[in-house]
Amino acid sequence: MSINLEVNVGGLVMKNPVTVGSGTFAYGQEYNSYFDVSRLGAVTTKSLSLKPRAGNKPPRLVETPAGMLNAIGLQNVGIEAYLRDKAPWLREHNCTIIGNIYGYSPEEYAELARRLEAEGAADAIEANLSCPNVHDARTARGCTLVAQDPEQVQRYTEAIRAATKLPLFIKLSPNVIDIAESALAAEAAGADGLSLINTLLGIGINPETRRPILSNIVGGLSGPAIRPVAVKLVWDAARAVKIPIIGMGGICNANDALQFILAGATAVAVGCYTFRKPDAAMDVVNGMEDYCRRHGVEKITDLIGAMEMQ
Amino acid sequence: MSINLEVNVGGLVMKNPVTVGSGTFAYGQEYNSYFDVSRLGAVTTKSLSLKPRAGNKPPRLVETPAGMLNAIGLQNVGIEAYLRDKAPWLREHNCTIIGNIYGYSPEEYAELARRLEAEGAADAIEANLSCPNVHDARTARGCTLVAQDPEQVQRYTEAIRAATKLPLFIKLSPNVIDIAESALAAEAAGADGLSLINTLLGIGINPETRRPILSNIVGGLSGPAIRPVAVKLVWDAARAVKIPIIGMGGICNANDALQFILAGATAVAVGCYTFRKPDAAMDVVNGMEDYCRRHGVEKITDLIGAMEMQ
Amino acid sequence: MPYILDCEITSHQEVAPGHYRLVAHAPEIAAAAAAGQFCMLEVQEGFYPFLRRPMCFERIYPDSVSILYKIEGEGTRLLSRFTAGQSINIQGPLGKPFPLNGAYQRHIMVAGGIGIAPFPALAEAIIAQLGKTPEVIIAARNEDLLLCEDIFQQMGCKIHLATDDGSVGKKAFASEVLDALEPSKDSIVYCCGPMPMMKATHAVCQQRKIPCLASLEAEMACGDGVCLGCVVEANVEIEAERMVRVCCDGPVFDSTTIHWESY
Amino acid sequence: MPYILDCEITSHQEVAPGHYRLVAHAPEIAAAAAAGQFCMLEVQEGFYPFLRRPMCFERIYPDSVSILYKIEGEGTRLLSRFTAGQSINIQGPLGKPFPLNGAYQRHIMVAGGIGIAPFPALAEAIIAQLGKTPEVIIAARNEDLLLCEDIFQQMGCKIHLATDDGSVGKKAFASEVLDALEPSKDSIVYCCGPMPMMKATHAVCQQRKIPCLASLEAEMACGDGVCLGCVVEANVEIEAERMVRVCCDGPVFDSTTIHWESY
Ligand SMILES: Cc1cc2nc3c(=O)[nH]c(=O)nc-3n(C[C@H](O)[C@H](O)[C@H](O)COP(=O)(O)OP(=O)(O)OC[C@H]3O[C@@H](n4cnc5c(N)ncnc54)[C@H](O)[C@@H]3O)c2cc1C
Ligand SMILES: Cc1cc2nc3c(=O)[nH]c(=O)nc-3n(C[C@H](O)[C@H](O)[C@H](O)COP(=O)(O)OP(=O)(O)OC[C@H]3O[C@@H](n4cnc5c(N)ncnc54)[C@H](O)[C@@H]3O)c2cc1C
Ligand SMILES: Cc1cc2nc3c(=O)[nH]c(=O)nc-3n(C[C@H](O)[C@H](O)[C@H](O)COP(=O)(O)O)c2cc1C
Ligand SMILES: Cc1cc2nc3c(=O)[nH]c(=O)nc-3n(C[C@H](O)[C@H](O)[C@H](O)COP(=O)(O)O)c2cc1C
Ligand code: FES
Ligand code: FES
Repeated sequence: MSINLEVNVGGLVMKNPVTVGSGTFAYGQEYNSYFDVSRLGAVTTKSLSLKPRAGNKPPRLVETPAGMLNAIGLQNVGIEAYLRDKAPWLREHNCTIIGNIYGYSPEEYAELARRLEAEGAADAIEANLSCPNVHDARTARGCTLVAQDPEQVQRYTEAIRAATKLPLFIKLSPNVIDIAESALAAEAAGADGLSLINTLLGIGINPETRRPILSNIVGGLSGPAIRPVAVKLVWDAARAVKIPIIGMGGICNANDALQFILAGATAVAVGCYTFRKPDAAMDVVNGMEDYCRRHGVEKITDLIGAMEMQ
Repeated sequence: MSINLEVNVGGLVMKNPVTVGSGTFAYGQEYNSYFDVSRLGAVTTKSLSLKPRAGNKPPRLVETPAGMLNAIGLQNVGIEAYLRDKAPWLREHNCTIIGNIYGYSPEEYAELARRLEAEGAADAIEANLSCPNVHDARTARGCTLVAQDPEQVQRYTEAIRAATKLPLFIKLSPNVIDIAESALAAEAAGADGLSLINTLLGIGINPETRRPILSNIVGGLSGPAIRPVAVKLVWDAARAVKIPIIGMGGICNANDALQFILAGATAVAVGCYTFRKPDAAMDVVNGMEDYCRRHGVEKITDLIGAMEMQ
Repeated sequence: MPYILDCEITSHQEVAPGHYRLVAHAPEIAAAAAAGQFCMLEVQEGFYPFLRRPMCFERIYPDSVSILYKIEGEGTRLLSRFTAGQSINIQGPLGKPFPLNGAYQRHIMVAGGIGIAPFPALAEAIIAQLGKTPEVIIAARNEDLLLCEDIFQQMGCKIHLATDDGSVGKKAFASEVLDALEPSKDSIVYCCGPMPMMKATHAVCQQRKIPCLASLEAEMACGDGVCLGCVVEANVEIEAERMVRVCCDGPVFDSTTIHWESY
Repeated sequence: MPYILDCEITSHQEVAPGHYRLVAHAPEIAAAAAAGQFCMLEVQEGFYPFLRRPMCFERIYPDSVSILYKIEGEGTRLLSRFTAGQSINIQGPLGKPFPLNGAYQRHIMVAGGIGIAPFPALAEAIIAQLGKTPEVIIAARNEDLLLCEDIFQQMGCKIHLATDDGSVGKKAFASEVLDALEPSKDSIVYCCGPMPMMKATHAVCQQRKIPCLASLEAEMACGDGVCLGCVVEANVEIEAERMVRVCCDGPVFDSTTIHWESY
């Protein structure tokens, strides 16, 4: 039986539904020594900003039960270095590229999207409207993330939409009461898809020193620990919107990934588990194919949102 | 050196800052075969409702990485059976009792609080305004929990406040954007303290059957997996209100508990880790005492909110 | 009163493909345990897996207990990694044992697959305490997965085999084998195995008006009656008391108390 | 190119209180590894702990590698439970090795505590590749915690001991011992140990205008340059390039590139 794993995510054709979480795969090349990264449905880049960024001071990460907190603070090479040094490698190696972008204003996002499209350096844009690590936790309170405020989501999405014809995915935050609201706002503003979830806000404190472990105090929680939360949010969003969803949060294997797909995701991203097992995303691809074979599923798209309820 | 572990939580004097999570310790007696439960700062009861409840259909629980999802649905013996069969045992054994209550209206909560006070069957009231397992996930959307809506929190708290002079704690939900809002609402309405966090919403799906694992589809995520999220929310709430906080979410040992205290909690509750290690709460008491000895801390209250920031 | 103890593993062997027997030195637990009860095992340190795993006692020796288990998922796979000499954390005994009633002449145990696990201990107890020798129906997918035959043979039990593929014994369901044994009012039945098999066994017993004790399984968090996670639906009029806990109201139930229609 | 392999543990022993040496059969990794590089170990299956643990190579043999480690927390405690014959998952080699420069006559290694770990491999490389015999300063809290003395003795290295409590060797900081050795412009220093000790060593080298290579530590998630979690502040003018990754820009850095004022 030949299995068709191809999915179309809002115009982006992926040969299989598996990409990687932004920030957990750098710019692709780094992990090519472990497996042929072009075999993934797509490579998602670290968030790119207009200027290179140094990010937060260390310590920037701490392990937690079945997960980790990070407060990298979007250290990245900047769009120019990406276009010059990173994108060519991805292109040469025939990778499908989801260019993840981060800006300080709708205009910056629009500019980033425009540059990526103009240079042919991405096949789709993922706008990170939900990075928890760019605020000072001492003073921040309430809706500090664009993705927490549906009106802002709409405003930002419209600006980016106007700047690019590439498939546009909006990356949302789990730190909301009702993900459907931000999902609907993005959809209304012309997004072609949603990426969720970004990390949950968390803190680790070292009782021995009485200090927060992260220099930024607050970090983003990722890993298998958050997977049930992520599946729930994907299910919520999928019932609210018509545009496709890239689901992520704690995916380690095909079984995890299939939960997202059954809950309504069209594609999935493997995030920080890659740090433990660099070829985890490839495992997911292979495991999905096995699953389909075992269950007589001819095309993976038959499983999207196929969770059965009594 | 003699260490003073006593804390006063909004009028409730606890001989040490350690209680248990409602629903993870039944009515106290069950775990007395493992250790003398009266040695805890307090025993918190399973949520009590006016009528006994059967709860949700099984399956009601599923293990997750470093945690578990539950959708018990507040099965409990009801207030009358509690007063008749459970409270006397707790009283005979000199347990300090936090009576956790759940109702369908402010009036029901008020009635429950009144009964507990009238019968001397609790030393403090914890009002669970945040149980995620009493709604039908198929249809529920948005602010389904009282604790997600500050106005409702205020209305419910006022009603319970008017019904009892016992110390009153409001148990809040982590499924919000800004915990400070619900915390402030509870404080304004006369709460003596806050309990946080209740469980995060989550879903588990079995790809083999394509069905949700829980009969209720959605359940509440607890355990070490959520600890960083809980510490963050306690920190947020503690900076917003003056009333004390009982912190919980994934506490397994004294180190975990101290994170909550350093973040601003006055007391802590050990929840589902008790299922793995029935005397975990006692470990926390002992470990806190050790810590204080090692660090020359004479009274545990010196550590409340004592996290140091650069 | 349950204990929680680190116990030395004295032997651990694969007894059939994917099936293992683990014997642990646990004098206190063994002394307190009775057939039908179970224990909760820590299969790895730390939080993976997060919960203990329930396993009933296959046999209860003076100073040790044995468990017989099947690799089902991650927890049991990790359990199978332990080697003799290592120590394992055991909580138990938990739950209610099989009640023993000398009024019956014929004691028939009906086991489906790994559901055989509690019966060696039960057979021993029936022999020792009631002076009767039970019969046992062992049903399994195929010959390789028929467990404990040797044990029951040594005890002198009459053994009835059934396999799904007919590779040995009858090609029949355990409940059909039971029916064919024509148990009458001097008989009592004990069963353990997959829900459909126990449901069918219950039906046979109902029809024949004989008592049936079923040992149930459910996902468990605490094993102590606290979490209310392990409930099954019972035939109770009062709505609020319909959910009974497998861990402490069971795992052994009079089959008439279970609301089999839900399963 | 790093490998990820299940490797058999050929020996595992406690060499000092709370300190262990683990040798694993890992021909591919050994063949690719150089002194100063490290590996990432899976200390338990599943998600506890979630991340691998970085450990540098103590020695690199033809078919195996050894690591020397101290029990620091849960991960290293679990690591210490492995027994010879078991297999452990190793990812490596990772990071940049110590650069070897034959222009210097005097090669001085300065180790604080478990910071000794990379130096047996380095000493061996200096002897084999440069034909020079390095000196080593071993500083530790007390006599019991002085590690690897025998190894350096066998290699013919000059050894300078220092302990915090003066129980053996000088009662002095490693950097003070270095200063007392009066290294001059024919000398190169390699150091590894706690940040304050490396900072002080760097200061001595600066003052004496000699090069110093420091092997740094940082919390790591990926070990591969991907997560950007392991950065330290470097002396880089361009703000955006100030954060360098210990895992792939290091762990060995020319000490002048590190912004020691931050530590
Ligand atoms: C009272 C009792 C006694 C038992 N005695 C035995 C025995 O003697 N021999 C034996 O082989 N098995 C026995 N089981 C079943 C055994 O506990 C499960 O097979 C085991 O927990 C599966 O764990 P896993 O991690 O390998 O599987 P996974 O499928 O990875 O487990 C995932 C989760 O589901 C739960 N789970 C999965 N299957 C079952 C099940 N059938 N029953 C309860 N929980 C389950 C696990 O506890 C875990 O929380 C018993 C169960 C109960 C309740
Ligand atoms: C490149 C490199 C090489 C190393 N080589 C050695 C060696 O040869 N021998 C040796 O004993 N130790 C070495 N370490 C330190 C070793 O990795 C830590 O002691 C170990 O990770 C602690 O883990 P734990 O779970 O026992 O401690 P915990 O304190 O429980 O660890 C908690 C978390 O902090 C991290 N962590 C704690 N201390 C350190 C540290 N000093 N450096 C990095 N991460 C830390 C852990 O990785 C983990 O994520 C090296 C570290 C690095 C970065
Ligand atoms: C170290 C690290 C860095 C990350 N950086 C980014 C980023 O730059 N942009 C972004 O949109 N998400 C970033 N994320 C979030 C991930 O892409 C992903 O949404 C999240 O980690 C959940 O998936 P996981 O649990 O599988 O890791 C980062 C996550 C981690 C762990
Ligand atoms: C099985 C189970 C049942 C629970 N029942 C209740 C309840 O009845 N009332 C309530 O307020 N919280 C209930 N909770 C929530 C806990 O009290 C606690 O807030 C939460 O589990 C987080 O703590 P933990 O991670 O330490 O378990 C329950 C939790 C679990 C796991
Ligand atoms: S397993 Fe907790 S009540 Fe039965
Ligand atoms: S550990 Fe991930 S970049 Fe260094």
